[in-house]
Amino acid sequence: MPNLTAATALSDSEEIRTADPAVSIQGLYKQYGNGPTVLNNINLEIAEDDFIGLIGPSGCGKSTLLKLLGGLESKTKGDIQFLTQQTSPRPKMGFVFQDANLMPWLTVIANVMLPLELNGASKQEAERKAIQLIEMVGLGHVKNHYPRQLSGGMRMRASIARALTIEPQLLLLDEPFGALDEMTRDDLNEELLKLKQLQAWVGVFVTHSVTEAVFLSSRVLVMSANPGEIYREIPIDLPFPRTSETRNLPEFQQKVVEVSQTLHELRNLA
Amino acid sequence: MPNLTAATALSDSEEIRTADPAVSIQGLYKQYGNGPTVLNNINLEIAEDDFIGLIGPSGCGKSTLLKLLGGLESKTKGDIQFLTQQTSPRPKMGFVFQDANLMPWLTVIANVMLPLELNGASKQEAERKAIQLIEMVGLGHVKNHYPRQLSGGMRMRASIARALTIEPQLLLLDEPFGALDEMTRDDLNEELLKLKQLQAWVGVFVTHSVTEAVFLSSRVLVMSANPGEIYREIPIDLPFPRTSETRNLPEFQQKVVEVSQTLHELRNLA
Amino acid sequence: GGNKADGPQLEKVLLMTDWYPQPEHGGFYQALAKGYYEQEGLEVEIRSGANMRDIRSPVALGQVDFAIGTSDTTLIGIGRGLPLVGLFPYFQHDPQCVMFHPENNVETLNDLDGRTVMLQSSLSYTEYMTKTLGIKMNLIPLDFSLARFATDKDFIQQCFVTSEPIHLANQGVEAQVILLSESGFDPYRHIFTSQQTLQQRPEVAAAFKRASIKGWQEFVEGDPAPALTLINQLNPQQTPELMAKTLRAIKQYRLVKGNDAQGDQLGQYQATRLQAQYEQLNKLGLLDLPVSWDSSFQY
Amino acid sequence: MNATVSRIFPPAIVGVSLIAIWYLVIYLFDIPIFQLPAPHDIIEAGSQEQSTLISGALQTTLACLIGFFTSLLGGVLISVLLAYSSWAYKGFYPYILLLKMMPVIVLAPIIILWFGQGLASITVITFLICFFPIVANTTMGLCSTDKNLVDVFRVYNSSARDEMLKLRIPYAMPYFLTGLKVAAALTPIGALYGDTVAGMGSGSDAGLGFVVVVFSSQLKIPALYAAAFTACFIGFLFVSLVNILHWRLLHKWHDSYAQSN
Amino acid sequence: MNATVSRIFPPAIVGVSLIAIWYLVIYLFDIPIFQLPAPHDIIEAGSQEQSTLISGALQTTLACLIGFFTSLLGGVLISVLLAYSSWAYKGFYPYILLLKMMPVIVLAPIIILWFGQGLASITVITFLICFFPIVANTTMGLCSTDKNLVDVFRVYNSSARDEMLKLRIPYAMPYFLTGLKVAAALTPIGALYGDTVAGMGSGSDAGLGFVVVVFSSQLKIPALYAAAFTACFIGFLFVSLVNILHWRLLHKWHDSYAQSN
Ligand SMILES: Nc1ncnc2c1ncn2[C@@H]1O[C@H](COP(=O)(O)OP(=O)(O)OP(=O)(O)O)[C@@H](O)[C@H]1O
Ligand SMILES: Nc1ncnc2c1ncn2[C@@H]1O[C@H](COP(=O)(O)OP(=O)(O)OP(=O)(O)O)[C@@H](O)[C@H]1O
Ligand SMILES: [Mg+2]
Ligand SMILES: [Mg+2]
Repeated sequence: MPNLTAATALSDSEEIRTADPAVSIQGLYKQYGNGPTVLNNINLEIAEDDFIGLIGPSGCGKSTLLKLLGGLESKTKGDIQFLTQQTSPRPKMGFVFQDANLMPWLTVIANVMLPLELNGASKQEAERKAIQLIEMVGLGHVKNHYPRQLSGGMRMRASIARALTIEPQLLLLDEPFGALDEMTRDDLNEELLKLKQLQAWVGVFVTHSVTEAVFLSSRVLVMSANPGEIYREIPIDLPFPRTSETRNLPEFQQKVVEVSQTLHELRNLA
Repeated sequence: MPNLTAATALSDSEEIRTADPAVSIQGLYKQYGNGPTVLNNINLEIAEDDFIGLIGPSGCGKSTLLKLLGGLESKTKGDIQFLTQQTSPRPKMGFVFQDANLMPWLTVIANVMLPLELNGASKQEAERKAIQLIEMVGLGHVKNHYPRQLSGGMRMRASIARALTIEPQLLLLDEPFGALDEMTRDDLNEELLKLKQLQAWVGVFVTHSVTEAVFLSSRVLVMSANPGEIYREIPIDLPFPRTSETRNLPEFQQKVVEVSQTLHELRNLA
Repeated sequence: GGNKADGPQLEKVLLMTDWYPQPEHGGFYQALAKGYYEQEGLEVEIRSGANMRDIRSPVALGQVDFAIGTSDTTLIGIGRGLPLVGLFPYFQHDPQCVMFHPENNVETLNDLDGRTVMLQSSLSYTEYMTKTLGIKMNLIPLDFSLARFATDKDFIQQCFVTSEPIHLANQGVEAQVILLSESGFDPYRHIFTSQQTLQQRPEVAAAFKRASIKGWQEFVEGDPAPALTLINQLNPQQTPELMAKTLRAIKQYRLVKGNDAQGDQLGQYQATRLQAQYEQLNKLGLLDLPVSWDSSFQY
Repeated sequence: MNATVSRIFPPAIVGVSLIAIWYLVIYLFDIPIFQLPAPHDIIEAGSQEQSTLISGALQTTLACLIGFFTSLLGGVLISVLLAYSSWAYKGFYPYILLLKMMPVIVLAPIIILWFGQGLASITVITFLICFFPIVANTTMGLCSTDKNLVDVFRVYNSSARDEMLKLRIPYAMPYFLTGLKVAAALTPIGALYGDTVAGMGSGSDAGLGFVVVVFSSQLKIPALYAAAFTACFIGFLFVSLVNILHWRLLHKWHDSYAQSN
Repeated sequence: MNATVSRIFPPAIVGVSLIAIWYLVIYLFDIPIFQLPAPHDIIEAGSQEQSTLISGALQTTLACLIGFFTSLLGGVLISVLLAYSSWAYKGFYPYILLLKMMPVIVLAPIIILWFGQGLASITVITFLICFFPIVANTTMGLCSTDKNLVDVFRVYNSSARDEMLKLRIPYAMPYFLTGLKVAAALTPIGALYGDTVAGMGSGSDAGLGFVVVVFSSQLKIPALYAAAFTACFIGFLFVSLVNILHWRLLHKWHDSYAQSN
């Protein structure tokens, strides 16, 4: 496969696109202060039904890209547009940060209820939805605990539940399952896809697990580092809904190999 | 395979033991405050050349066990003995925490030098060793940055470098490579094994990656949750030194399958 | 005693005043400026005691040799067990008074009844007026500031007849005064020392008294310029014009020499007055321990 | 039980030692009663002047209460305002500092002009003395919020109000409570000072500040100390109040209590 | 350039408005000069009394300097001691509070007894007023250390000394600096008060506290204000010093500066 630049990769994949773009990123650059360029000319269109997996070496700018999408960092150059029908300039967002970032003074349930409360939901409604998601991530038995009483994985799960309660239009996940064991991870992967069906968000997630990337994504973007660029886009045209059986399909294995090989190829370039 | 209790699992594996025990854990219990029992009757002997992989579901007590070994939590019952020849009651330790726990006011290099300085090394010596390890984890170009200027994976790598600078006798690692991409992870796995040869520490590490557990460990301990117990011990009798080729050995794949199956078995029990 | 100046070796003496350098201390500065103390073999340091909460304690402790006070507070101190003794009065009558605005309709101290008055809480006058004369006032503690008096036409506050009315007049504010001694309670303003100093160094006390009285005599009847120059040096706030007015008031109210007709005399106590003060204080219950008024003063 | 003992024991030991040293100093250097009375003199004088002290203490407690709570309220409000807007911060902070640094002797006439002699002015002076530690600490706390947690609120489109109420204020609690502790310790000083500058000097309106001045000028030194300790006792009440608040608000999550877990 | 403008602009605007209000109040309510002089009166009086103010300011600055730095040193030492040992904390903290709450009128005679009238006593009083905010804040900071970071030090067998020097103290910096800011703002008040309680009242030894009392008793109200502003100016110097320190120590890593990045 030829070594595509970000721009050609984009036009290449355009043909596969079906749904309308929900987010459009054009010529995005990011530099912290006057440090080196972290993101270099990122161009990306995200469709209504997309769930995009970002994969790439440590420090290549994945979290930065997510933060830019979330409006948490200022861009140095370029443009990010949200093309939702909503009137508000920004879609309703859910964000799972790389660290759990729970409020230490709130219990698990209060942490999970927080986004709903910030968006004006009633206490009862917030609590109902929160409990549902807390059960989903398997924290029902510790819902009244404080963050410092949780294990690392439990904290991340609370953070995932928090991002999902508000039924976001755009869901950004930064290595959400990195601190979880494979079983829990697989379960949550499946739950997440079910929720996507239900809540119909556009999603972008970062992962270091190739199988997870393939399982969840509609497209996998492999990023290269120094400066961060989209090295290649790999569409994952496995049918939805995907279940645990999907993992055993030969096409699945094939895609896993393709992504892995791309990563190896990238590495050998460096 | 029969469902072994921790105790019989221990006596079972006793026969395989060759070297002298360096750490001996007997009847260890842990409860936080008056919460539920987190660790339930843990019995474990760790030999001089052991590198033990802990694997198990989120919240089962892996971090707690490591903290008890590190003397950071008080045990509720039981005994932990260090049988090193050293006169000091505790061996020299290195600890990679689940979170990076870097000092925010110190640069990367100052953070990595810290343990050496705390142990009375000269500034030059500390700096020399620190730079060596910073290069190893691939952070040479950001050695004068502050933690908040690093990506999540970079912070964890700095934390790994910090734990290794003091050439510990006992190395405890809590999901050290969880935030890293597979390439970097594999590289560091190999580097770590090389260092083990050189520095000759006894190691215990937590991981959620079965392949990593198999690649690094002399024995894999599968833990079950609620309360945390050692469900099974799986000796990994692959020869050292292990390199990237080891991963392609059929015995390696076989062990990976065995550990995975144990995890599945454990899950189906719950 | 004798005028024996022991060579160049001068006896160090510390006098603590009750305020910053001002013409009300003029006699002492005159004696200092003219070298009268030196002639008596004394090296006197005059220190401002404006900020000492109570000057009696350091005197009793021997940290200060001589200090300015009033005869009643000295008696009260003795009543609290302080080994003090009055040495000589330099003002025959206390210049403390109340001042008020002319439109305030105060003619006598009795008119203060029911008024709010800013008075120093340590004043025996206050006790005397309320308990003995039955004048009921709302007291507020004195802060030595004139700002409120200048702006509040109803305000009544304590002052020195030689000082505040002059400052006020300088700023165009007219104030009327009534001397507190008109209440019938009439203490001296004097120099006191400790029993110990008096017993161990009687000649120093006598020399200090002589030189000081000489200074005062000259300050009110001779040329006060040396004292005034020295005061102005130490406290530039005391301008020559200001001091001239103060000096005029001191003379006008005959503070230093008193009323000859009633037996007042510069530097001398009168036994009858001391005894009367003692009895007034005793009746007010201000004397804790038994006090002998007779042995409490050098007269 | 044991916890109580370990709370009471150290201050008791230190207290007893201090009293022993106190007596020792008095007897060794032969310090007269009017310079430094012995503890038993103070207790005796205190019981003799009991009624004056109690009525003074009540009056002063009232001033302390009003001053403390208004400075709490005012301090928090001002801090929140300063933290809301960096413009407000840059614009007003220097003048708040100025107010703090103005000698009371200058401010007193203005305060009395506006609030009249008596309780109102005393509480204003108490307020002025207490509120700055609260403002400085709370402002610092509100500005120190963990950027990662701010990001969470930003992502969820939090209103500025919610960000303040649900993030910055809880995060600033440890700072705020420290400021409050300093303010609580300053409260009796403020009220006493207010008494001497703007207080009423007679009858049941006289606060401890006036009592202190009177005792001092009448050279009733042991009684003066008794009055001072009474003032300190009021201060301790306030500090204890803050300590209880501190424990209630922080012990569940803050690291200053993590050790005790 | 632009940054400087945005630093200067807000306080300038507020300042100008305050002065406008000041004049307005004076003219609207016809407030006499004795109550509240107009700014130009104050400036005029200030230039007339220039020499007195300058010599007073120098003397007061000296007292402030010594008082501030000793309270810095003493406060930090005491805090470290209190944080080292919970026994010391429990034993001594109540008595430090007591010292803080003791009215200066009670302490002054004892201080003068030991340190004599003059600069030494003034600085002791300044010290007493300034050191408590430092102690309270620093102690809270030292006790708030992130437990996870303490764990790092424990694992590496850190000596108690290193834990204090290399972990607790840097971690407590934001708290410490806040306390220091409060102390800096209290410094001129402390020195002025010290002047009136233990100062020398004449010649070149007279500090601004003396000047304030004299101006006040002579009804030189505009000059009184000039003296007060001079004292505030000294305070601003100290606060600026602390602000510079704050920036130098924290801007690289602390969240109170993260926003500006
Ligand atoms: N400080 C604490 N106080 C109370 N409970 C705690 C505390 N720390 C951990 N726990 C509880 O102990 C249990 C085990 O926690 P631990 O951190 O050891 O899990 P873990 O195996 O490391 O999990 P993970 O893989 O998610 O990191 C969890 O149920 C957690 O809630
Ligand atoms: N606040 C910051 N200030 C300066 N540089 C930063 C900052 N945040 C990130 N960087 C730099 O930007 C680069 C990309 O960081 P980012 O966190 O986006 O990486 P990442 O792809 O998420 O890596 P990881 O997989 O390790 O989380 C890194 O080199 C990092 O040092
Ligand atoms: Mg990242
Ligand atoms: Mg863990």
